[in-house]
Amino acid sequence: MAVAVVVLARVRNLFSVIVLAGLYSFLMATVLVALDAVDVAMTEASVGAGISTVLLLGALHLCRSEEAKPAHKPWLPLVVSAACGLLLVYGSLGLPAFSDPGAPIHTHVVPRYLQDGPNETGVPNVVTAVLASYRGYDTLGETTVVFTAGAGVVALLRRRRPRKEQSK
Amino acid sequence: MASHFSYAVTIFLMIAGLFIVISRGNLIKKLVGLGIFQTSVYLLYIAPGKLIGGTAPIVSEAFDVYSNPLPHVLILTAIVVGVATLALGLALVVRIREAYGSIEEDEILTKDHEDSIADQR
Amino acid sequence: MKSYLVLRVVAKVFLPFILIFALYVQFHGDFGPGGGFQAGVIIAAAVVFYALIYGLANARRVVPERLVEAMMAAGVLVYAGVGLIGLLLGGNFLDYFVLDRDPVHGQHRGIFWVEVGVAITVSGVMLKIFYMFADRGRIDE
Amino acid sequence: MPPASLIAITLAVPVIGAVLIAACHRFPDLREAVTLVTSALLFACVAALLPQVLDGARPALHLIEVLPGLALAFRIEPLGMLFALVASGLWTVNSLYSIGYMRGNNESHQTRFYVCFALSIAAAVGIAYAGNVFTLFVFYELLTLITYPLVTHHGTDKARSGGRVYLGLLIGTSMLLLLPALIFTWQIAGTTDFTDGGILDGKLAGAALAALLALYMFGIGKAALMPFHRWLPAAMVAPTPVSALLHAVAVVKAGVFSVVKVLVYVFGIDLLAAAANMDWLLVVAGFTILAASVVALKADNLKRRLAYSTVSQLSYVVLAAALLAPLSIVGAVMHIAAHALGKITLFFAAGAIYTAAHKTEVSQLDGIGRRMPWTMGAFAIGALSMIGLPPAAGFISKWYMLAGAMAISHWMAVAVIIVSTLLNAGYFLPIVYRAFLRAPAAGEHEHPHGEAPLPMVIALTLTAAGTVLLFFLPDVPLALGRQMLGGG
Amino acid sequence: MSVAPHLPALQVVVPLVAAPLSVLLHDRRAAFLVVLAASWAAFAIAIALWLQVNDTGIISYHMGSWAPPWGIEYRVDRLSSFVLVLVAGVAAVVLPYSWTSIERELPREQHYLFYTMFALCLAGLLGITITGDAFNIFVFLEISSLSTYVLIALGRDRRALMAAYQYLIMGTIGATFIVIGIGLLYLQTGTLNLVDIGQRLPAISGHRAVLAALAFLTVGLSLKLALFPLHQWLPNAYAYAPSAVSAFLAATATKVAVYALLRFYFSVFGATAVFLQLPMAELMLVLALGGMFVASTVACFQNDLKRLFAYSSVAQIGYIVLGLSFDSVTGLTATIVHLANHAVTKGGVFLLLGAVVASMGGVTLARMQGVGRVMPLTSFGIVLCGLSLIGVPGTAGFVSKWYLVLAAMEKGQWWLVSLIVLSSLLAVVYVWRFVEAAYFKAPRADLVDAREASPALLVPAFLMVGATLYFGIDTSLTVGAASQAASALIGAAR
Repeated sequence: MAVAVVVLARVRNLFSVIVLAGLYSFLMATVLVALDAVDVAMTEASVGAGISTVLLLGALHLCRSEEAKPAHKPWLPLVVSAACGLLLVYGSLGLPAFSDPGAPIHTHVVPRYLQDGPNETGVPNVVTAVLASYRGYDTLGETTVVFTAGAGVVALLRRRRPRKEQSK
Repeated sequence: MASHFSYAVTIFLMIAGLFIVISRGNLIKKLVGLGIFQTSVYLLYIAPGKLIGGTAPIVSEAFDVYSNPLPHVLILTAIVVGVATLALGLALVVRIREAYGSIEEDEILTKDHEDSIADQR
Repeated sequence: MKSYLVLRVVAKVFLPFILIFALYVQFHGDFGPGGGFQAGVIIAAAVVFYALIYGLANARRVVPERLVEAMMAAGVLVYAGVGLIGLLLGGNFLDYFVLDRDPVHGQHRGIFWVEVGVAITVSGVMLKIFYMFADRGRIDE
Repeated sequence: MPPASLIAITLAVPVIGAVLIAACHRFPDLREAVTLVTSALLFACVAALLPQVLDGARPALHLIEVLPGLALAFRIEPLGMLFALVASGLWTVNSLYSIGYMRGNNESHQTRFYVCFALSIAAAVGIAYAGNVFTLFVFYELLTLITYPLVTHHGTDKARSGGRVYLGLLIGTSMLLLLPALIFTWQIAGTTDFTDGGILDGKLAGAALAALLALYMFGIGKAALMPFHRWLPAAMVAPTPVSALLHAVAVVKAGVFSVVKVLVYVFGIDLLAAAANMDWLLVVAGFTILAASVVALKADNLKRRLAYSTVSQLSYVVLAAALLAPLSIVGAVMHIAAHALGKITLFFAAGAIYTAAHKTEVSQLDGIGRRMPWTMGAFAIGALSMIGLPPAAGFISKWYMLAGAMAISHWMAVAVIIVSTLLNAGYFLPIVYRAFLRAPAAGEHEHPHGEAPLPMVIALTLTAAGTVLLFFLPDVPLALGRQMLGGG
Repeated sequence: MSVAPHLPALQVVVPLVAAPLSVLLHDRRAAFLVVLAASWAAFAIAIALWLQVNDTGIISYHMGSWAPPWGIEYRVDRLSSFVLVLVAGVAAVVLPYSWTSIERELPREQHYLFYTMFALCLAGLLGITITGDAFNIFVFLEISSLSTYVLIALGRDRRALMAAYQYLIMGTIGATFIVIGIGLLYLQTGTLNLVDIGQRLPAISGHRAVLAALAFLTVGLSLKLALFPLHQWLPNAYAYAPSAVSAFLAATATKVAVYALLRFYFSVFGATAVFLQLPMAELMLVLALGGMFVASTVACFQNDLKRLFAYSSVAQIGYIVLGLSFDSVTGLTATIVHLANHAVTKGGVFLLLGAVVASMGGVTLARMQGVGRVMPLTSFGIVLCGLSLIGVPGTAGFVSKWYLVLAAMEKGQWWLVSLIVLSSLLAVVYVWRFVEAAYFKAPRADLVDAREASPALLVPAFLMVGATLYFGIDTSLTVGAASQAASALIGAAR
């Protein structure tokens, strides 16, 4: 995965960039499966590897496919992102260790979801239960985000031609 | 440190993504970088939710240890938001391409500058 | 692409399965991985698939722009509607307990409809976006 | 009528007047009529309050609480009474004069001119009646902003740069120094009400006191203490009626008025006399007096010379007040009135000369007195008042100041006053001399001219007469001055 | 069923539902009416909530009747209700304006989408303000952000596209930072409910992760609220967006981000040792001063008035954050009061600039020469708002500055007092550039016969101007609410 990213950063042919991005998403998806996040993995596969790639390719064939050489040496960006990384490293060392059952995220809110979730909602897939019921409002927001994106794309890309206004 | 390996990965991806976004001048590539940057966050949330020996949080009699479902939910949302952003971004890029005939940041900015000068008369 | 007879036939065969799979993902989401979002994506993918093989025009005839745009909105409305019904039945917003005499059953029903809403919007949006990009492409060429 | 509502009316009259003026800008005659009526009405309203104040009453009006504990409130005490009287009274005369001037030089945007004029008078009255520093500050800023269009009336580049200096200095000083001073006062005293004997007694001492005093003295830029005096000459680009009323009376007097008011009612004379070291203020004021006089001596442009004379005359008031001697403070109060009458006369004359003869430089004035006897006669009287010679009001105010200075045997002040008197004579008498005793320069009779339009002549005669009159019966200002010190 | 107990939900859901409806209706007039109704309803609801909070105290609403921290909670306290009223109010004024304004600026078939986006943006901003759940903040942040990008991109000028793209990049980075911050908090506390986090955070042993979370949230939100030096996206965005959008964003978007910042600082981190030890105040102070002076100075050299006032916005945000940095009740009061005051002032300015665009086709100083003669009302309004930016007494700006200076004095920081008043003099400079162009120059030959804008534009604009003056004279509303909210926040933090 890391390799994919590094190459991706260096390659300048946008087509291969996009393919790499797709590959990267697939890898990500597998990792997610390994982490028991099946729903997420499924979504990531369909979205990251599927839709995103399609979109990117679609956009690409409307645009030029070669990236110009970066004009200046990217020292500043490197520093900035490195700084963020260091900060996160610093922070992460303060976090509970990997797969530590005693970590607050396993002890505080979640237990109720796992124990009572199925009985309260009648849905064994706790992810779905939480998604649609406990935190259903988030999902409404999420749906709205999707809707926003759709309407936004329409607003941006609709042809200013009567021919396209058959919807009117 | 081993116990924090997952964080290390996350952080590496994050740096890489952020770096691509900031340093690259090509609008599409920026968006790709942005995507990676966001993806790094997925791991940050999901990885700690994993319990070794646990299974996917689909309750049944067979198992008693499950990974933490809450991060999964959050990340589902995050993914959706990510793709929504990507779609909008690409739509913008297409329009920009049509308006400027280029998708290289600095070329476009120089054109912008010319426009602003033109405004003055 | 019109010439590839094989493709067209294969497609004819496959499309129904894809859609069925979508429905499976949609409704089995309660028990296994999957749910409205993934289902929506798959439905959209199916249509895109159709469009790629039979051409955009035909796809438009099957699934007209206007319908797609309506779907985008309808999904959100369904979702919010479930919430508002919750209100009308005397619960809080998005309260599923009140949707049925048996609260658990109510929950189930609420989740079901909500997922449907998600699926509709997602598939609608994905399709719309696809159409939009496709348009641009065709006209630029 | 209850005094409170009378105050409200007094403030409302000019505003309503302004609206009416704007309403009938199609009919110049009607418009000017409205202006005259409004000014007369305003003067009447102000005068109506005089007797009560002389009897020791302190009419007050609480308008609205802007911030918790900070209200727009008015309270008329003797000094404010006097200032209001002078401003509104002279506005009546000035409106008459303006009509002559604006028409005589057929200026543009006359409606805007009259509207802003009315509003600025409203602001001036607001300052005069202010019951606390906050209210004073609000109207002080308003006055600056409203007079800006008047200063830049001609809209030329010269006017614009003049306006920049004007606004920059006045807004700058008030925002930078006065506002912090105000907030600081409020923070330590918990109030900003003008109270007999001051509000800071026992709350402030030493360096902090001196600092606050400095903030106020320089923050009130309208008092034109050096080095913040440049706005006044800059404002001379305005049409003469503006220079006459606003920059000889309303605005500048608002400055010195605020200074005296802050010294007496915020700090309190006793506190200052006990705790504060006033010498630096005396030095600054004295320096301003002398320096400005010297500049005036060298200035050839008549209005510029008058402007610098104003700068120095204003510092008389500051100096006299800073002496903290009762007599000298009465003198300061008196001088606000005396200088107002004298200086407006001088400006009227300058405007009349400009309108009739289109002359702006002193050196062009040879023999003009024969063509414009009234104008130059009035000018002579004004000059006497400035110098401080009988039979002009200036004599009395200077007399009190000197007396006060001697009473506390402050010889530096005495010296300053005497020297400056000589300087005043040095830059005013030559003008009078040229006007009457010199023969007109050659080529003068190409374009013969007589007096300025009648309204102007009437106006300047009136003010000149007023100057003399005030010499013979100075009771009202003096009474008000004593009232202020007597407290109550 | 009675509506009263469900107002918190309706506050957001009403505009949120209006958006898809207007897409379904697919007609500009119908869409306009729906969204108009929604925004006015939202305003009414906001006021109702404000009154409720004032007499019953904090309102907590459980989405789906799931008690927090398991479900999502809506939480209305003094501060959030204040911001709700502000946002909804501005929307209620700007929307009628947009009907006429976008006539000229957008092709007709785009209008119903414009209203959709407007409704979504409104819903998003309200959602951020009212929610009591960390992740929910992110979701609604994205709703508002995405719609904002689109709204900006709808501008006529092609530069609008690039502005929108840059904002999209920076905005998304900011949002992702916020997610990381929230994630870090979640990993330590296991909960997403703000109150819950706030209660469990102080108990955390080891401050590293808390610190990281604080840092990421600060950076992310600073990007959103355009805190110097993270403001680069703002000037272009405001300059090239459609006028109505510029006005709405200038008045609300950054303000809501500030609200979120306050929320996190005082309701979440307030009690943690990290927050108390870190020199956050000093940091904020420096950035605020940087914004106040650098941005104001840059503003003085702009020739496009929209850009000029955009930079002035960055400077004003400096004031807002400055008040926050005092970490005193007076300082916070200044911050919150200035939220409202600056919102109405800037809203007014941009609405009026929109009117100028409508009549003169642009707002470059060159074009606007003599506008004082051509459009007397409009330019007078702009001057009034300018005075408020300067902080002249009798305008809203004066009140804000009063409290800032007071807060600085309480701390005995005289140098700061002088800096505050100095920076307001910079405002004089850039405002007067407009005044001199408008009143001392003759109109351009081709624009002499330009007309004053139509009442449909002027009435909403002057509502804002009126508010600017009103809040400068009667401050019982703004200052009253602000000081209560401020003391509540401080109380929660201590």
